[in-house]
Amino acid sequence: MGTVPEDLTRVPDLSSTGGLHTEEMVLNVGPQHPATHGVLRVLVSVDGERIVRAEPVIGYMHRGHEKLVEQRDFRQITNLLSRMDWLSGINNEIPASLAVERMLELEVPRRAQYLRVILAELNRITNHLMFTGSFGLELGATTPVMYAFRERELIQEALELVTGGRMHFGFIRPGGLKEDVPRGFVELARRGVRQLVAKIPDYENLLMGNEIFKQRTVGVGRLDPALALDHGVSGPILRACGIPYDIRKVDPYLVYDEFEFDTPLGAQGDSFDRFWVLVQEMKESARIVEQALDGLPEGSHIGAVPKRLTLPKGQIYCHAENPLGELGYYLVSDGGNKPYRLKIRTPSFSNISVAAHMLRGAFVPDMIAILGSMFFVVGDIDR
Amino acid sequence: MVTTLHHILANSIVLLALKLGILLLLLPATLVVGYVELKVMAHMQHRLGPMYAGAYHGWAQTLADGLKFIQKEDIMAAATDRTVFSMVPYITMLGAALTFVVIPFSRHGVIANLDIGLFYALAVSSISVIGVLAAGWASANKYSLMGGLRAAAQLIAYELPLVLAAAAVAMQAGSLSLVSIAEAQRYVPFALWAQPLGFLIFLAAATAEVSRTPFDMPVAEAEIITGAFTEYSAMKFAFGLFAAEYIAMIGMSALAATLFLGGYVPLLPQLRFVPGPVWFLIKTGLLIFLLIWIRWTFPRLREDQLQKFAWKVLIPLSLVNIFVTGALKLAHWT
Amino acid sequence: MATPPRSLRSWERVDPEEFSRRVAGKLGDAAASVDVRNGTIHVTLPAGDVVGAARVLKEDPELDCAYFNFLSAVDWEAEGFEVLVALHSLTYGNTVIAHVRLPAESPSMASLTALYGGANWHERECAEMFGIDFDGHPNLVKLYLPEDFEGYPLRRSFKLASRRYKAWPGAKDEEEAAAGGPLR
Amino acid sequence: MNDESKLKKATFGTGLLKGLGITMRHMVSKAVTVQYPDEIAPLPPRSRGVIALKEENCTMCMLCARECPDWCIYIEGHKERRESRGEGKRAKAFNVLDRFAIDYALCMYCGICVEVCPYDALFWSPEFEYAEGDITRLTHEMERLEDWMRTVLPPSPLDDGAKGPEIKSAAPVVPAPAAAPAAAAPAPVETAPGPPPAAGRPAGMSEAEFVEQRAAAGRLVRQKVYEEEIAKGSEPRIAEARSKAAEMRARKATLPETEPAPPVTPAPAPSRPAAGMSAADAAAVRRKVYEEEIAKGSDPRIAEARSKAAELRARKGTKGPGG
Amino acid sequence: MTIDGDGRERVHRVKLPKSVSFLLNWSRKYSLWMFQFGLACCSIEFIASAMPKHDIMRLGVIPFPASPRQADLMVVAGTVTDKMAPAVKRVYEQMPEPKYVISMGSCSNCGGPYWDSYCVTKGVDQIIPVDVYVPGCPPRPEGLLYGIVRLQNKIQNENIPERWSGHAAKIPQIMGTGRSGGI
Repeated sequence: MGTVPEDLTRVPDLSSTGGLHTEEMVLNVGPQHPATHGVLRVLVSVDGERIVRAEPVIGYMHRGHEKLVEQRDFRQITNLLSRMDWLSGINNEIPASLAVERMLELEVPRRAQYLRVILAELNRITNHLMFTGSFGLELGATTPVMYAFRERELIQEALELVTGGRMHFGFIRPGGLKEDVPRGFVELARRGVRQLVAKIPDYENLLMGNEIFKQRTVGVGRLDPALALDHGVSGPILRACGIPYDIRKVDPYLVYDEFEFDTPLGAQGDSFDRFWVLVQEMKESARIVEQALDGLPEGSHIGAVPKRLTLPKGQIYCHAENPLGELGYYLVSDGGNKPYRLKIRTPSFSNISVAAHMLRGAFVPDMIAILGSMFFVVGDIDR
Repeated sequence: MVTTLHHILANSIVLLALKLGILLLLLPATLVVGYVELKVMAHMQHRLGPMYAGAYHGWAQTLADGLKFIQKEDIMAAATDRTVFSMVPYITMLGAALTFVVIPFSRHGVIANLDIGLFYALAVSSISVIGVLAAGWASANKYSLMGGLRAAAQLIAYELPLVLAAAAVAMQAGSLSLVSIAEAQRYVPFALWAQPLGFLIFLAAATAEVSRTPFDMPVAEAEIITGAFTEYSAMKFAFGLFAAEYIAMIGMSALAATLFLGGYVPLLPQLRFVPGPVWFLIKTGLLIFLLIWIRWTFPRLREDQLQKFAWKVLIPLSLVNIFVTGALKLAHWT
Repeated sequence: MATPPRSLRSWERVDPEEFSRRVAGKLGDAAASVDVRNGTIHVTLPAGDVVGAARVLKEDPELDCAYFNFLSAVDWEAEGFEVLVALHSLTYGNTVIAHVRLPAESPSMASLTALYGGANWHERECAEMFGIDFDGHPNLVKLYLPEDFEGYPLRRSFKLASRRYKAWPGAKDEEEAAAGGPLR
Repeated sequence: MNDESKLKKATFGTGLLKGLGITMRHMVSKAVTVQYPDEIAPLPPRSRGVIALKEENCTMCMLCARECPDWCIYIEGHKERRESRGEGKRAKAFNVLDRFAIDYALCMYCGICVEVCPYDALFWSPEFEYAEGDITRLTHEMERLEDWMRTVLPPSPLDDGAKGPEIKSAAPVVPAPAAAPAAAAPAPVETAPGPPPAAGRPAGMSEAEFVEQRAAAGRLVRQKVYEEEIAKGSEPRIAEARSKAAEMRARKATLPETEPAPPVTPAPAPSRPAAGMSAADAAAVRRKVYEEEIAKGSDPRIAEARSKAAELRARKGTKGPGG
Repeated sequence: MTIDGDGRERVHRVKLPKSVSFLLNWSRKYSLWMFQFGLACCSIEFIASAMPKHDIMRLGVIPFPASPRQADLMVVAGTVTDKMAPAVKRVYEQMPEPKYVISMGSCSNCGGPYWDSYCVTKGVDQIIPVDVYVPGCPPRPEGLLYGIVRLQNKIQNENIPERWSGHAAKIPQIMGTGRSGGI
C-alpha cells in the first residue's frame, strides 16, 4: 500500500486566476543562502508566493568520504568520519568502532562504554542546541541562537577537556577510547547539563510559547508517516510523526539499555512537533548523562586490542542513533587493515529526499520554516 | 535703519533656514540610534556589542560604518534602470525626514505649526512606499521584485489603522495641529486615559510602517535577502535603507510620543521646571527602545498572517476606538 | 493526521532466526540463500526478479518491511557488482539486506522507485558512482557530481590522483616513495 | 500523546510578554563574553592547538609521517656513525634530524602523530595564535616547532576511576581484569583525593600519623598553588583543578624513597605483537622512573615524558633507543 | 583618472595626507561587514565566533548583511568543492571593491583532510585572492578572531591609492542578473 510517488514533473493546476495566463517564476534558492545550513540549493517554481514544485539540488558539499575511507586505516577513518555530520562528531565515530568490535568480537570494558554513552549524549545535546537556535534564526528571532550557543560553549568546554577538540574528536577507538577522562570532567559535565536543564524553559517561553512562532509553525510542513517510512526518514523528524523508532530503544547498543529514558513523540508531524520533539530530546539526553555520570564504573578506558588491527573477511551492518537519525555503516572487509568498501547510510540524505513532497503547495516563507525544521546537515546529505 | 539681530530673526527666510537646520540634526541622530540599537541588542543577547571602534565601548562604531560606506564601490548591475535606481534613496529619505517639519519640540519649537499638521505628517510618511516599490522594480532582480511587492502590500495595509488611530486622537483633541494636540494632553497623556487602545494600534501599525520585526517580511534575510535593497551597495544602501529606516523609526516614535504621550508636555505639574524638548526626547527615546526591544525578541510573521492581522484585527479595532471616542465626546465626559 | 501505517500499532520483536525462516518461506525459490549474520538477515536474489521479491517483502503482513533503509553497491572488480538493498521492518524489528549480483560490464537492474519513493536518490547515486543502470527510473541524472565529471569514482579502477602525484613523506627511502602510498 | 497540544492553544499575548521578560532579564544581567584580544579563557592541557616537537627525543623512525592521514609531516635526515665509548665495539650509526616540518595549512589536527610517536617527541600545545598572511609561512620548520615546546602544558591528572588498560593474558579465556596491584580504595569524590596506592611507610611511624602528615603537606601545597593561580587571574575553576593536581604531585613526592620493588619483570616474551611486560608492571616501572626523575630534581615535565617512555619500552620489551 | 590607450580609466597615484588615509583606514578597519559564507564544519565555529562567548561584533565585524552587495569581508569557512567553486567566485565578484577574504580552516587553505579527494578544490586561493589564512580544523573561534585582528592590522597601514593605482578601474558589467535570479 506504499503510495505511488506522484510524478514530480506534472504541474498541479493552481492557477485560480481563471483565464488570466500566469507563468511560473523559477526561483533559485541557494546554494549560498543565509537560511539553509550550508550549501543546499532548492530549485523552486513559484506561482505568486505559493510553491508549485520544489527540487532540492545536492552535491555542493560532496567530498567523497566513501572513496577516501578505502585508503585509510581504522584510526584515520574515525577522524575523517567525524567530519561528515559535523555537529555530532562522537556519534559519527561510534558505529564505525562498533562494526570493528563486532567483527573481531572485541570486549569493550564497561567504563569505556559508559564514557562513550556520556560523550555521545553530550554531543547530541550540542547538536540539538544548534538546531534549536538556528530554527528560531530562520523565523526571524535572532536571540534564541545566542542563548543556545552560550549553553553549547559550556558543554563544548567539557568535551574539550576530555578530547582536546571542540567539534571533531577522533576519540573513539575500536575497543574503547583514546585516553581516560581527566579529573574535573565529571563535575564540569554535570554543571553543563544542569545549566542546560535550567535554561530550557527560556527557549520554551521565547520560542514555543510565542504566538507568532506558533502561527508560523503549527500545521506547516505536515509529514505523512507512510511517506516518511517510504523514504527511510529517521530521527526526531520521524518521531514527530508519532512513530517511536529510536535505535537506542529498538536495537540497544553500548549500555543504553541500563538507563531509563523515554522517547518524546509528536502528534501531527508538523514543524512545531519536530521542534517540540527536539527540545524534549535534549531533556532526555540530560537525564541519561546524569544517570551515566552517577553510575560511572571504575576500570580501564580500552580493552585488549591487537597492535595491528586487521579484520577477517566478511560483511557487517552496524547502525546507531545519530542526533539526526539512523546512521549506519555497511562494512565489507577483505582481510586487510583497510575496509574494502564502507557504505555510509546517513540520516540527512533520506530525511531531505522527502522535502520535495512537503514543499509543494507551501508559501515561500514557509519553505524556510519547513527546511529549517527538517534538521539536516549538508555534509551528512552529500557525504 | 539699524538692523538688529531681532530683525534678522524675524526675516522669514533666515528663520526658515534656521529651522531646516533641525533636519540636518537627523543624520547624527541616526548614528546615535544605530549605535544604541547595536549595544542594546548585544546586551539583550547576553554579549557586549561593539567595544573597540573609538576606544571606550565602541562609541564610534556607526560613525566608522558611515565613513566606510563612503569609500565603497557603488555597483549598478547592467540590467538595472539607472535613473530610477539612483532616485530611490532620495525618495525614501524624503518620506522619512519630512515628518519632522510638523513635530513640536516645544511650545514654539516647531518648524511649521500647520493647523493640519497630523494630516501632513501621515501623508508624507507614506511617500517611502513609492521608494521601496521603485527599488524593487529598478534593481531587475527577482528577489528585489518580490521584496518590493511585499513592502508595498504591507505599507498600504498598515496605512489605514495608522490613520484611523490618529483620527481618534484628532477627535479627542479637537484639532489636527500637533501643537494643540500636545497642549490638550496637559498633564495627562491620552495613552493613559482616553486612547489606550489607540496607542497600541498606532504602535503596531508604526512598527509595520517602518517594516521592523515582527513585520519585517520585506527585508527578511532568510527568505529574500535584503528585499528590495538587495542590489544596493555603498552610500545608496547606507542612505536609502539604513539611514532612512532609522529616521523613519525616530519619526514614527516622535509622532506616537506627541499624539499619545503628550510630546513636550510635562507628565506631572510639579515637574514643570524640566524644559519641553527634554520631555520630548525622553518620550521618543522610550518608544525607540520599545521598538528595539520588540525587534530582538520576536520572530517575524508570514506575509498573509501580516495582512490578516492588519485587515481583520487592527482596522476593526481602530473603528471601534473611533466609535468609543465619539460616544465619550458626545457624553461630554472627556 | 492520516492513520499511521499498521506498523505503529502492533510492535512485537521477532527473533532474527525465526524471521529469516519466515522470509525464506515467503520468497520460496526466488531467494537463492537466506542466512543470518550479526542479527541481520542476508538474502541473495537473482538480478531478474528484484522488484517482485521486494514487493513481497514490503506488502506481506507477516514481513511488513515498509522502511527503506538504503541501496548501494560493492565493486568486486572481476566478479562484477553486488547491489545491496537494505529494508527494515519496524513491526518485527528486523533488517533484511538483499544482495543482487550483476555482471562486470554494463550492469543494469530494475528500479525500485515505483515501490519505494526513497530509492529514487539512492539509485541515482549508485548509478553515478558505479555506472549501474536502473531501468524504469524517472530521471537518472547525476546527483552529487558536477555534470562534466567523467568516470565512476567508487569503482576500484578509479585511482585517486593526488596520491600518485604527491611523493609520500613517510617513505623511508626512494623506492618506497616511488610506490606512491603506504604499503601497510 | 503529549502536552504540546496545550502549548498550542495558549491565550494570545502571554507568550509575547514572557518573551519580552526574558530578553529584558538578559539585558540587565552581566554578559558572558570573554574579550579575546585582551583576556584569553584558560585552555585545558589536552587542547589540540599546535604540535610541538622535542627534537632530542626524535629518532627519525618516520612513524608519524607514515601514520599521518594528510601526509603533512616532512622529515629529512641522514645517518651518522659515532664511535661508541667502549673499545672494540663497532661504531653505532644512528639518525640525525635535518628537517622536521609540519604543514599546518594541510594538517587536520587529528593527533595520530602525537599518539603514535614511540619516543614522545611530539606534544600537543593549546596555542592557536599563528594565522598567517601567506600560506607558505604556515609550514612550521624545526625551530618554530621547538619554541612551541614552551607552551606545552603538563598532562592533566586522570580521573580517580581510571585504571591502566586491562591485561590480556596469553590464555585464551579472558581472566577477570586483574585487580590493579594498588588497593585503590574508592576515592570519596569531594574530600581529599583518594589515598595514593599503598606506599611503603617509613618504619616507626603509625599509619594514621603518616597519612596525616602527608595530607597536611598536600593541603599546604594546594593552598599555595591556589593563591598563585588566582593572583595570575585565571578562572577559579581552573585554579582549583590545578591546585588539586599540585597537591596530588606533592603527596606522591613525599613518598619515602623505598618503594616496594615492582614485581620482578617477566622475561621479555617472544616478540608476538602483544609482547612485553604486562601493563600493570609497566605502570609500576613508570612510577618508579618518575620518582627517580623528581628526586634528581629535573623539571616535572621531563620526568613525566621520561617515565612515559620508560613505561612504553617496558611494555614493548624493547631496549631503549641508543642506550 | 585618465583614459589610457585601450579606453579604460587608469587611476593615478594620488598623494593622500597622512591623517586622511589614517581616518579612511580606521573606518574600514572597524566596520568590516562580514558576509556569512559558511560551507562546512568551520561555519559552525564561524557562527560560534559571533555568539555571546566570543562576540565578533566587539571588533566591529557586523554579521548583518545577507547580500554580498553590502559586505566587505568574506570569510570562506569550509570545504570548497569543485561544484561550489563557481558560486564562490561569483559571490566574490559581486562584492563592492575594497573587499577582503579570510580563508578559515585547512579545507579552504589547501584541501585539508580532503587533499586526495576527487572533487575538492585544493585551496580557495586558486579561485579568489586571500588576505589571511587561519589554520585549524576547525580553528577555534578565538583563532578566527586572531585572524581578524591580523587583517585589521593589515588594513590599518594599507595605502588606498596604492591599492587602486595602475589597476584598471572598470565598472564590472554583470550581465543579466535580473533574469537568471539570485546568487
